[in-house]
Amino acid sequence: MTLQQVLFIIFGAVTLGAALMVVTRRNVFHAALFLILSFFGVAGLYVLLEAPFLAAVQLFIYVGGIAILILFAIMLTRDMMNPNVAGANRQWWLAALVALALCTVLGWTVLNHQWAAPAGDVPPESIVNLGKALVDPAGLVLPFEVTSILLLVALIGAVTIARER
Amino acid sequence: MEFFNDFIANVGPWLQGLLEGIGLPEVWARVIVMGVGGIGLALIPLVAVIFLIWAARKLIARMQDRIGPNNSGPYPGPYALFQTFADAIKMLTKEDVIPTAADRWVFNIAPIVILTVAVLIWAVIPVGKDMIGADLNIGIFYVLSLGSGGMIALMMAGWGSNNKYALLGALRAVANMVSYEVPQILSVLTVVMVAGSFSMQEITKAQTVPFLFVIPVTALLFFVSSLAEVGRQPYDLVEADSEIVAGYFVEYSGMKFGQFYLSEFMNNFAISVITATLFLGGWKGPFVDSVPILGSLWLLLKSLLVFFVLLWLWGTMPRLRIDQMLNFNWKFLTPVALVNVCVVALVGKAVPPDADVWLRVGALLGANVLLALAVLVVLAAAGRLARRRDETRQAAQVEEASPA
Amino acid sequence: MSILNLAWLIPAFPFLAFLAIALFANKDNELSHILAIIAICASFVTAQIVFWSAVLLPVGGGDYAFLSIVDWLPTGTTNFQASVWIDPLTTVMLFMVPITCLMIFIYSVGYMNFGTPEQDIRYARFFAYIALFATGMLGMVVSGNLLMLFIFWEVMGLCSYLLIGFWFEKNYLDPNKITPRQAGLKAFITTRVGDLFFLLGLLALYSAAGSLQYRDVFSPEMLHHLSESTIHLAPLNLYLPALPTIALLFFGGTVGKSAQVPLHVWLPDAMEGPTPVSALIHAATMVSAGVYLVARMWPLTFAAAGVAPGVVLWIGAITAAYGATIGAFQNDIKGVLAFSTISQLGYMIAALGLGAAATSPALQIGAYVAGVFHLITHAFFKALLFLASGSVIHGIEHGHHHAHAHGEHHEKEEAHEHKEFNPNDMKNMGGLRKRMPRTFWTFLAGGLALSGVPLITAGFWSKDEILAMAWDIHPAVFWVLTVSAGLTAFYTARQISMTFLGQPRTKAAEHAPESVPSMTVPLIILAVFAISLGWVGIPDNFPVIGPLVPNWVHGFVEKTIEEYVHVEHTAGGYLASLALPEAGGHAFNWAPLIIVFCFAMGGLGLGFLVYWKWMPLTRADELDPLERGMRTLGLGFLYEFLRRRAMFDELYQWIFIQGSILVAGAFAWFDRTIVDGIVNGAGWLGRTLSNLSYRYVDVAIIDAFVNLVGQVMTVIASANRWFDTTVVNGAVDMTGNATTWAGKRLREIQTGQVQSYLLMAAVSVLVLVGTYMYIYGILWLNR
Amino acid sequence: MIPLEWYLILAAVLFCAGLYGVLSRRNAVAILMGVELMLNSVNVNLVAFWRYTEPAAVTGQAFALFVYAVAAAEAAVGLALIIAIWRTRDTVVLEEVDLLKG
Repeated sequence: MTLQQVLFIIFGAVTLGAALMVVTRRNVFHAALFLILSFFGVAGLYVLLEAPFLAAVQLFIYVGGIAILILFAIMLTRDMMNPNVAGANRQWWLAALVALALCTVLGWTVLNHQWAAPAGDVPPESIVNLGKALVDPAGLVLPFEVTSILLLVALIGAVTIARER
Repeated sequence: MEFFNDFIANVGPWLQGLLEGIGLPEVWARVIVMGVGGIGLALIPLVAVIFLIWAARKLIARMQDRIGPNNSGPYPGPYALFQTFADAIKMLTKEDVIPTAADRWVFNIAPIVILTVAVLIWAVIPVGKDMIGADLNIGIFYVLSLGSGGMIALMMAGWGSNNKYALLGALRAVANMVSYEVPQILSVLTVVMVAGSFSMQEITKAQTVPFLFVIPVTALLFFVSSLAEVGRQPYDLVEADSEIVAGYFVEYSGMKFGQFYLSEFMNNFAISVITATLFLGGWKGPFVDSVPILGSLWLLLKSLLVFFVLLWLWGTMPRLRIDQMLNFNWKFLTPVALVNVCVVALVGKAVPPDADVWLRVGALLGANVLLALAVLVVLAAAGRLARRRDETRQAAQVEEASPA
Repeated sequence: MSILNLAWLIPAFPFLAFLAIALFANKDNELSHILAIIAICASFVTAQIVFWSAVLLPVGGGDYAFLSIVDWLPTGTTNFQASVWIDPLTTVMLFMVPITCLMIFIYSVGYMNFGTPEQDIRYARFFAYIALFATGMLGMVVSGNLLMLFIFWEVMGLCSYLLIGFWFEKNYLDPNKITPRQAGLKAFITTRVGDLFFLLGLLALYSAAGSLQYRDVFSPEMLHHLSESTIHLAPLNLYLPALPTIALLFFGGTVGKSAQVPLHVWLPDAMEGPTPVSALIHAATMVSAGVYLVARMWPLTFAAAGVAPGVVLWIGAITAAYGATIGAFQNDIKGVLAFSTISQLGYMIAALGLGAAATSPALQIGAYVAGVFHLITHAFFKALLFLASGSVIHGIEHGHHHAHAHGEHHEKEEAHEHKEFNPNDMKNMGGLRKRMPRTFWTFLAGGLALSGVPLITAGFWSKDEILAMAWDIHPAVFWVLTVSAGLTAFYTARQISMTFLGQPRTKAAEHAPESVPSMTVPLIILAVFAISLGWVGIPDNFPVIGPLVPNWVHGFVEKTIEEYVHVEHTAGGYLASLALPEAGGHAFNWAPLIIVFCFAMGGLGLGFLVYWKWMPLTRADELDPLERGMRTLGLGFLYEFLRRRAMFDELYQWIFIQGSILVAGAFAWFDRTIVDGIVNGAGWLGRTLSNLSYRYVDVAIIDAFVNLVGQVMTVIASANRWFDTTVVNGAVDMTGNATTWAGKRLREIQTGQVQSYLLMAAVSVLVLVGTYMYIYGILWLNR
Repeated sequence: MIPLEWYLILAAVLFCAGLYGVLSRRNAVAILMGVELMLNSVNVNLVAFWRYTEPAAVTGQAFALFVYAVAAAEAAVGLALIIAIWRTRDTVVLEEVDLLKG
């Protein structure tokens, strides 16, 4: 049980526990806070995976962007915190069954497969390579641009949809 | 003597050796050393802030032609130096009021979160040559991403206290931070482009000439947007007392309020330090190579200088309205920052890093100055246009008024 | 770079028009119909150029088909290729389709502007739709591979749905009368059934042949290869011979598209659309598409031999007989035409089937050519008939409004008649000959062509050739078709006399005006074709005039298929058969001609005598002589049966719709019992426990005696009541309840909530994954 | 060193939790949160595979980044929709939003 494994267990526990709270808490604001907590957990996992850049991006986009957006939405539509509205719909038990079944299937698959041993270390200039690849015509520049266009479109769309008329 | 030349860097290995000497396993020794180092690092801002508060009160009093805390009167300590301790003790002893309607958990956790975030920033601040908590290769990015944690804390505070002023304050604060994040990030981006690295240490080392004199526009943008980020005057409508009584921490009392207050000052100091690191050359200064411990001193001096500017604004600036603030951000800062990024990128490509350093500095500086001039020209034109429009409108109103 | 490359453009023009109208011109009615007509004119001109160059130049003129291929979409390693293919079959289609479309477009301008209450709304949309429709047909004709053909085919399917349901807001007082909305859905779904087969055939062919280009698929080598390969149905572990399977699957597509029994049900209801659409569907495009597919797939069917040609042949024959029979019992003027379309399509299919089933090359070619020829001629006179009937309907409607405008009825009567009045019903017409002469004469021309009046009409030449071939190939089919021909003539005569001859039976018919020129001019043009087109296809061995006029159609169209016939039969035999003085390949045979002549003329004469001379209808509410006759003979049920289209709709309603409702209901019931059962059970348990504690402490002991007396009484009473409610009411309620109950259960599945749909999706994914892993998992995991 | 299975299992559980949220919550925002959880689990998988199979390549991280972009877009549009729905129908309970009901 190395230090890393201890950390993994901690982070994993945080992530999963928070995730479960997210899907079970009736108070949506609390759910959102737990969502943020589980984002932090995932960021920790990224650090363990030696992808600190992704960890930072995780905090930056998810916590700083999406979570804030969600909180704003919650505050703008207050009535959803109405306590006498049930949190889950009628088919929740069925959903739980499906989720559990899927979980078992996935787990079974994972555990029954011989996974390759870790292949070498992360090169120190990993982030540099990533940055270069993202703007490299031979590399990922096209998806990169497409993504930016997607974001632009989403931005415009969101503004148009949510504008007061 | 050697040991003390580079005290902070050497104490770690020494402690490690000591612990292993008394027979601890290597792992645990490392854990303990890490913990001690972390606590030590976290103590820096906490202690510094105590005196910064004092300094702030004195200086602002001077600027406003008051005396402020001093020997005479009830103030404790020489020059009322211990006034802050007194305040802290008072807060600790005050009753801790929790509104009945509050969302207890959220309400209680918020101050802790915000303080944590304020402390975490210090992990990546280089206080000297190879004196840094953790030299992450994404250092400055880490700092920026922590900012979002602060927002969450504000949201929690505003929501948890279940008070419309608090909620309003939180919403305003977060809107403010979210929008000013954009120019801040863009300016950091230019710094990173010039320095060629995210790591604070690398950025510091890259400053043969402090970046303030290489990319002044960026420096200005960064400082202004950081002011808004931490909600310092003229952007202090986070707790615009006259409008929304104290913003998001209106419901807090006792040490919880103290934590907010503390974190606010820590953030102010943090941005001063970061500005000093990014634009004033951090710990660089004379004799650093021979006596590395001096680096911390230089950094402290530089950040105090920046902090003084901050106080100066604090003492003199009136508060902006929210719409003015957002307009200023979206219609002025962000476009300028974007143009600035393009300019720096182009010049940086034109004059590659391996070119003569002075040539590079000159080119960038020239480009920045030109950019600044261009911005001023545009501003002037826009202002003239606006004025003319007002005049015509007034004239029209007069016309309407005259027959009636 | 051959001039035939223009063929690429033919479908492009209407498509551009469609886009232009849909995107930009949809506000401006004038502009939109001008755009549509200009576009179709352009494709008409282009098509003419292609046609003549194909006829005159050697290329495409039969020496070999013209083919132009461009890479279209990459499918893995190879590119799928878009292509245009011009062979004689395509060429003749290119002669027929654009000109009929053009006529219909021009006619639509008048029709949609004239008398329709919807004239102001969706006018532009109508032209956009029909432009797209034309795109579909033209594209399908020129496309050089089966995938493109399928795509355009589906485009047509969509357009038929949109256009049949064009007046979707229309509702009828009579709930049994099908509304345009339903008709559109019916057409779409029914043809979908056929298209499914088509698609399967496509997949099977691609997997077997590895290409969908005509060039590759119809090459003799490929046909040979297919004839030896088999298709493996993995789930059933079944090996099917490739050729017949593919051929029959494609034929399934045809059955749906060109309304062959048993998938014909949508066609009569397609009448609900605007009349130009009916003409478009019945003459120029949709149904012709089905026949075109059979003609296109003929080499496969032919090479398949055995059962496949028989199926085609008999389906065609049965459809012909069915359509002709039912047609005689319809009172809706367009309904009659619809069934005549069905039966004529049956003729074409039968002819093609005969060709595939025949043994001697000459007969094969002869029958094939006859089928294609009938497709062309029929398109013209059927379009003519539909447009003419549309003009009649318009006249009646106008007459109706006109009559009311003059207020010749009291309000009550007027309201009454207005409610009942049906402009399509031939009983409301009569004597229109004087009112609308141009319509009458053109209609007459079309009608005679349809019933095949000898020598002068196009219908005769094409139909007679089919029958002549049938005589030699398959006598049974010959008789079926001949009787149908008689019936065809009969109902044509009936229709003409009920509509135009005799005396007007309603005010509306009295006041019906002649239609506007933009409607009558196309009628006249089409009438000319309906008469004269036959003369290009006169058999060379026909006495007297045969030698005078070269049988151009035969000589030209046969080149489409001669190579396959070639391959199948020894060159000697084939050339010998062609070397005979009569290119028809067989000495002229008077028997079929005379028999058919007697039947056709007999039917025609009988119809005219009965409906014009002997017992013409005098009042709108009078019984049809046919009905009267059959009722007197005690065949009323038969009349009813045939008038209701042999009950096909009711049958399908009963089998499919009710069936599905019951199945769904069963599922829902299961769900409810499981879910609610638990809940209710719990509640019930609680209740019972509380009751018990109460009951057995005191009530039981003290009240027991008192209750006893009451109990006895109650038992007697309740027994009585039980009898009433259960036996008497139960029988009554059960029927109604069952239906409503099923309906309710069914509705509950459609919650309209995304989440429940998502849940179903998740469950199904889970099941699939589970199955997959159960089957392949082991191998995959131990890889 | 941490075995790869741990990450995969964690991701699987995270995914299922998200799925449960998506399927069972009534509140539109909560459903959105479930979606975010699922996306996160996908990212964990991507990064884990990148680290354990091809740490030298950049694609793993790059695709994680693209997933971030998509997630951001999705959240923005989704919340905008939710707010629009809330304005028009004054509810964010998806069961009451059954426009799909035939």
